[in-house]
Amino acid sequence: MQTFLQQLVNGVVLGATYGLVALGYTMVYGIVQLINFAHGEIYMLGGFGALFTYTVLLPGGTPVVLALVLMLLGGMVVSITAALLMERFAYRPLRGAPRLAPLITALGVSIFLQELVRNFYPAKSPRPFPQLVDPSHQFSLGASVEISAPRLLTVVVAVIGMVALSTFVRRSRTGRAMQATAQDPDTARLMGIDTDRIIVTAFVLGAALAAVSGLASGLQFGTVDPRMGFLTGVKAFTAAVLGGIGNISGAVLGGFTLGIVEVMATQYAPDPFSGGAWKDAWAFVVLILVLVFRPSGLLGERVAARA
Amino acid sequence: MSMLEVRDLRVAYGAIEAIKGISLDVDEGQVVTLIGTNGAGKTTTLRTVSGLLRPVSGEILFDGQRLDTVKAHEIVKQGIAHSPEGRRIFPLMTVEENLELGAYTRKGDSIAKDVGAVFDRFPRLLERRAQKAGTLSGGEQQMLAIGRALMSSPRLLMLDEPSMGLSPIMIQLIFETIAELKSTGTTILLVEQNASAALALADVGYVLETGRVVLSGPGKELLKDENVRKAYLGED
Amino acid sequence: MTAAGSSYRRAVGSQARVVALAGAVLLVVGSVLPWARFSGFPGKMTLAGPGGARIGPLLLALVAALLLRQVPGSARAVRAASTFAFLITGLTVFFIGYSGGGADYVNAGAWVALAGALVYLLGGLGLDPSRPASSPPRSLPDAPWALPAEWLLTAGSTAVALYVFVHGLGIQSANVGRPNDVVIRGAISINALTNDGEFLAFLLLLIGLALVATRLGLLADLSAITKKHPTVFLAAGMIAATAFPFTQNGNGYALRIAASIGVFAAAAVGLNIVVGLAGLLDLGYIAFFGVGAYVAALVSGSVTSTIHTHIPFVFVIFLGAAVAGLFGILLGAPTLRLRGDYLAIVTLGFGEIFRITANNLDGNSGPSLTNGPNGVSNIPDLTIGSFSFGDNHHFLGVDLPFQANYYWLEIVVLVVVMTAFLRLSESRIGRAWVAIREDELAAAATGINTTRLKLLAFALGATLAGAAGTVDAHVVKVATPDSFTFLESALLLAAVILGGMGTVPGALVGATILYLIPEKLRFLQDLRLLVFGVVLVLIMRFRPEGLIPSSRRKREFHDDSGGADALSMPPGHGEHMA
Amino acid sequence: MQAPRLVRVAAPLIIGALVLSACGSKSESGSGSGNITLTLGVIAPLSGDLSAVGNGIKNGVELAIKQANENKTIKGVTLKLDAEDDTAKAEVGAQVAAKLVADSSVIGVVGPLNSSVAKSTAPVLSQANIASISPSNSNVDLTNRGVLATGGTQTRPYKSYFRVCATDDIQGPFAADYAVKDLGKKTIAIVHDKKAYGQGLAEAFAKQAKADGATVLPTETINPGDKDFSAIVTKLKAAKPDFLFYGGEYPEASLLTKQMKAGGLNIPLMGGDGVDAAEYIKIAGASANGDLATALGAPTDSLASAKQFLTDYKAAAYADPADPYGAASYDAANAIIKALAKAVGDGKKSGQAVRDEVTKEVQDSDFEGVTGKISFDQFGDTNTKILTVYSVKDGKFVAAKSGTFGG
Repeated sequence: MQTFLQQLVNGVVLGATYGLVALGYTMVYGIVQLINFAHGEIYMLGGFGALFTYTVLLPGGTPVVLALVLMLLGGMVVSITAALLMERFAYRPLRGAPRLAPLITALGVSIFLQELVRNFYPAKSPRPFPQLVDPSHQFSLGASVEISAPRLLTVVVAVIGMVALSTFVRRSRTGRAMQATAQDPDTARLMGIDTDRIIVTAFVLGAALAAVSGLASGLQFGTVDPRMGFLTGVKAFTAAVLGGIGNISGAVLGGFTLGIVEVMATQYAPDPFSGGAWKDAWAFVVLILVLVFRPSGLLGERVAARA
Repeated sequence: MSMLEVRDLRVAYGAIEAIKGISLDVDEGQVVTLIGTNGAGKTTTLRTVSGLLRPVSGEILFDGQRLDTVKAHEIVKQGIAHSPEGRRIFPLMTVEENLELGAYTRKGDSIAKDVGAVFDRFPRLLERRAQKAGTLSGGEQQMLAIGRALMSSPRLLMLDEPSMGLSPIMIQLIFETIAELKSTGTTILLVEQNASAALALADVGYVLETGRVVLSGPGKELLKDENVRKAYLGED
Repeated sequence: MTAAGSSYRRAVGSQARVVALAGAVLLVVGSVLPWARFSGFPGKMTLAGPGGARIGPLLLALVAALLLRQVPGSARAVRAASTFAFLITGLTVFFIGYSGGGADYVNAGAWVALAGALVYLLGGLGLDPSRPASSPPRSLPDAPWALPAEWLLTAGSTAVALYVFVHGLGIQSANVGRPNDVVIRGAISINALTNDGEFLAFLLLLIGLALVATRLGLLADLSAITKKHPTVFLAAGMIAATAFPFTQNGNGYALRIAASIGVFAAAAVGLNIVVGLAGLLDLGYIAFFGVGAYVAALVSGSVTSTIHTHIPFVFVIFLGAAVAGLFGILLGAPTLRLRGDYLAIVTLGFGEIFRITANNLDGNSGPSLTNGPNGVSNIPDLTIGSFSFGDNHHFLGVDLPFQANYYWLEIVVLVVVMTAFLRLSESRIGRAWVAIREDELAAAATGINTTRLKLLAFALGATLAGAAGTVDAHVVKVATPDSFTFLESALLLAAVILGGMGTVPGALVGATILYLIPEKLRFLQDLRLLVFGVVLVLIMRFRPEGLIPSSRRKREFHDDSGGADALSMPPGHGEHMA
Repeated sequence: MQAPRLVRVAAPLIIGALVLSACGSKSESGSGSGNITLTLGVIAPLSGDLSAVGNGIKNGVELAIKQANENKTIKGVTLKLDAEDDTAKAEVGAQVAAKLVADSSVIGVVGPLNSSVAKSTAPVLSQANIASISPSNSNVDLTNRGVLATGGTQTRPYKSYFRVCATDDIQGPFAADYAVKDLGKKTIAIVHDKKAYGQGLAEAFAKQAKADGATVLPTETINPGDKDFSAIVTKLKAAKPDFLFYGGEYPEASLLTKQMKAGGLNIPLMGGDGVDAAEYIKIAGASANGDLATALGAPTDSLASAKQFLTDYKAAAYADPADPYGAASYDAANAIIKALAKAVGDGKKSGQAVRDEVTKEVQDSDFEGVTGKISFDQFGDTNTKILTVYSVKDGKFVAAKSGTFGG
């Protein structure tokens, strides 16, 4: 039981990262129906932006909390800039192009960004990330179930990010406009909504959350590397689809589900199909099963097919 | 000077020209209706006026200012509201949220008052204010679409097929609403397939066929026109 | 940019033609003078006379002659020609200087040519670029010699394509003879740089000439003519493809590349059935290819195979195809009712499950079948009857290394897959697929059994991939899980989309380009993937519909309102987005 | 009037260019002194994730070539390098191997880095009888050593394939002996990354550890590229091991040791030469203290030649580090260079004859390299089986024990 609870905690921590990154996928998809495969790289850039801020810009001896805040800002600046450039120069010219063209563009952007960081940061091997939050500091959750400080931080910032985004989309004027654009872009324009700006907003918000996640991941693992975005990106996209792509709560739910499935598969899947080597397979099996029975994902709206 | 002037407008979808040179005028306070069969270019005309489509040539003037180069979302701010064909309410948002989006371009606390005004006009919407708009009946959705268009306090209200697919009782209610709006001095550009009702209400009517204006004149006169009666009112 | 361009054009005005012609003349003069002061560059660059990279500027300068008579599109053609002439000249001069170790090593001819190219460019940019009214493709006059002439043109264009391919592939083995500092900077770099410089020049020339031809409408004319004679075209293509190994004079590397392109293209054509015809986005297609490869590897008689069997290869092809097809049905049956992007992630997931499973079935973390990460290695050379594919041959006075055997086998596989695609796309089934792709509801309403047809597309695509995989296993000699990653699937999809969806030439061109770009970018070393990413983005930016879009699609949907079909992005906010 | 101005600008340009072309041309530099140029190939990943390691291999070979040319080691021959990028893929490896075969000046190849790539390059190179020496392939299948474990007779699959590194079935057991016999560990957890190298090493370790009497827990696996190993740590913790052997490379190993220690499982991690990297300590920080790694050869700082190599490497100012295979590549290149010198001394100057002769002479190699003695057995494996265990002390790998397996 103790092991189970500890694994549950592990799954929640893992899922928090997936969920945060998945939000970026789901927002952009909801509005322009684009699978932005390069979003994982935005997350990676957030991590590197934070690292750059710490190692290059911050003077030694900056108080930890201040350093963290500035690193987050640095990461966000890098992520958001990249997302804006990507939207403006890679995706926007392709509106109205055949549906799959942007998919290949996304692939190209993804390769480009990975290689850019790898060659010019330079980071041919993983870069150590400052351990500002002590990983050996453990919080006990009772019954010898523990969570280390950076992992707790990951979950906390993820939840804050998710709640903030959800509130923003539900309550704010721009958030309403995002919903409207997602549901019917032409009519949204008739309401006076500048849909181009809304698309940009979706990219920016996604990038900001990805940067949060990138920083959290750097703190949690103590490294960042140019490839970290690819795997996380695929997983986060999977999480978004699992939850019902285009749906914000769905992305969060999908992220946690995926994280917990992976962890539980590592511990409890029947031998010999257990362990790390099989966990991703289990994650995809769960995805396929969910989609077979709920073709629009866990929380996906069943939108009536319209011609 | 007319409030809205359309001069020799041509619009194409790819290689297909949907509007082949239309000119029309809407004066302040008038109700102007466009009638015609499917594919005549009525909806295309409205979509071009509100900036969703770009003309190949020709111009659109609103208060004498060029409109055809202005972006769609800017046009609303100039005072034109468009209730699109098929209602196109936002199905996953509540009735109230839909109405608030109608006032997206406006700021200030008069919005709440105007929401109240729409509820006064359509009490059915008040009952369903917290309900998802996608769950409303067709007639209720149409009320919502008109109410939403009114929320931008437009100087020109464009209604595209407001009676389409509705029950006779609903149709009557919708036309009553339009008549009421007319009586308060709202300028309306109305596209309708229900030609008799539309012409009966309209100050001016234009008959469109395959992208051209084939006939125009005061609504009452068109209503009497033999060709119109044959073609659009189903009389022999 | 545009504003600057038009003000520049106003400034140059009517003098543009004169300037361009003067520049072209100077460029012609320059391109036949010596360019380099040290030997070793291909084309005898130290001597007078055209040769090597000098050919490009020369040919492109001659395009200026179009200005003497007003041919439709000539202004745009000359603009393109002058731009590329300048690029090639500049690039070549740079490479000569760089490999020589300074501007001293660049001979006067190169400077003349560079100046000429600059003037040519200045004139070219001053020409009025307005697009001429499009006209239908011209054809030959109705005369008795027209038919043979058309045949000749058809066959000739294939021969030219083969020549271009052979030449492009062949630019690699020149030796630059400046022995003094071979080692210092350059053991690696001189050779690589001159060759890659030449290849880039060649590539730029190709693009330049293609642009010139397009702007003059020549390409459209030619494709109209070749379409009139599909049999001649096909026969010429077959002969060219078969003849290819004889042009290589024993170079196994070129054949190896060509064979790999062949197998990649075969897989791309197969994927094109699924994506291009039926409109099902498949992100895990490589898995079916992998199934074929593993089947072949396991029954190849390899000592590392866990099944110690050897089945003759003629049967293995069908076995691999059948097993892959079965997997296609297994995956497709439960998932094909999913909407487009949901299907995409499911196929991605399936691809990953396949890879993970192949990585684990080694008796440690799963039943013993695939040897896990070690893969099935030591796959023996193919033998059919007494003919071993591993032997070198000598035929008609030409060395044919063993790679030629595999090359021909790949060509056979490719032809089979292409034939399957063409037959299917012209059949009732093919039309039904297109109908489903464009509007599934409408297709269902006309009585098409969409589920069954989609499943058929999926299974057929898988079958063809499986067949291609069986051959590939013998070519690569090892089947490992690493060869079947998501990136491979994505690259296949990129080949289909880059080339143009729903067409065979599209998939061929896409596969060739995607294979050759990284191969020819080798000199960039660590920057090669970076440039590859940029190239992907740029191609999509300028040809979002692919390099060779389906004309049938255009024909069938000529009245389409601009992208409201199932595979289109919402056109800047299209009609329906729920 | 703007237009004539342009003509005025263009005219001097044209005239100037013509004048320039009229000037006499510089005399062409004379070519060659009768030297022939032969090529030593390298196959390694020069782009992608492993490019730093691949470039280390390339640089090691380049250094050897440079020294051979400067010292005129081979009479009448200038050596040059042709480094080909295999992108760490078998498919591409076979292609570049064919490319090198097609170049008749290529007389030997160093590489590839990955065993999986070697499985597709070795057949191609062996067919042309070009000697290829890998600095790093440790998979047993390449020389068919796998059959030894099952009591079979070893036969050589690739006639011109050699390697200067110890195979998994030597490195793993050596590590196991150290863990069980020297350190006295009783309950050992095994984790690997499910790649050919990691799994091969871990399996060989586990087998020997069991034979030495330790309790070996069921093997756990992780995925290359993963970062969150908390699930594995939680799972292992329940079984209370006192030692962990990791088969794989440092990026994952460093995270694993860190998460393990943060998660309260305070036991040493031991790895193979894939973990023996300065980066491991950099990333793992204090968590790395007490961790262990094995590597091929005697400790680098104990050999004068090794020190010289590192000095030369540093002097050449390469962008990528010599670690982990630069030195072994340098040795491999020198084996080929020495063989070529003998072949040329016998009067063989070109074509297949040189390739055949070089392969024969490589087989007979016998010299002291910077990683130890270089000589090969009849299957192409190195005869040198000296290995060293390093342990992390104060942020550095320090040699703990050297020896050969079984000795």
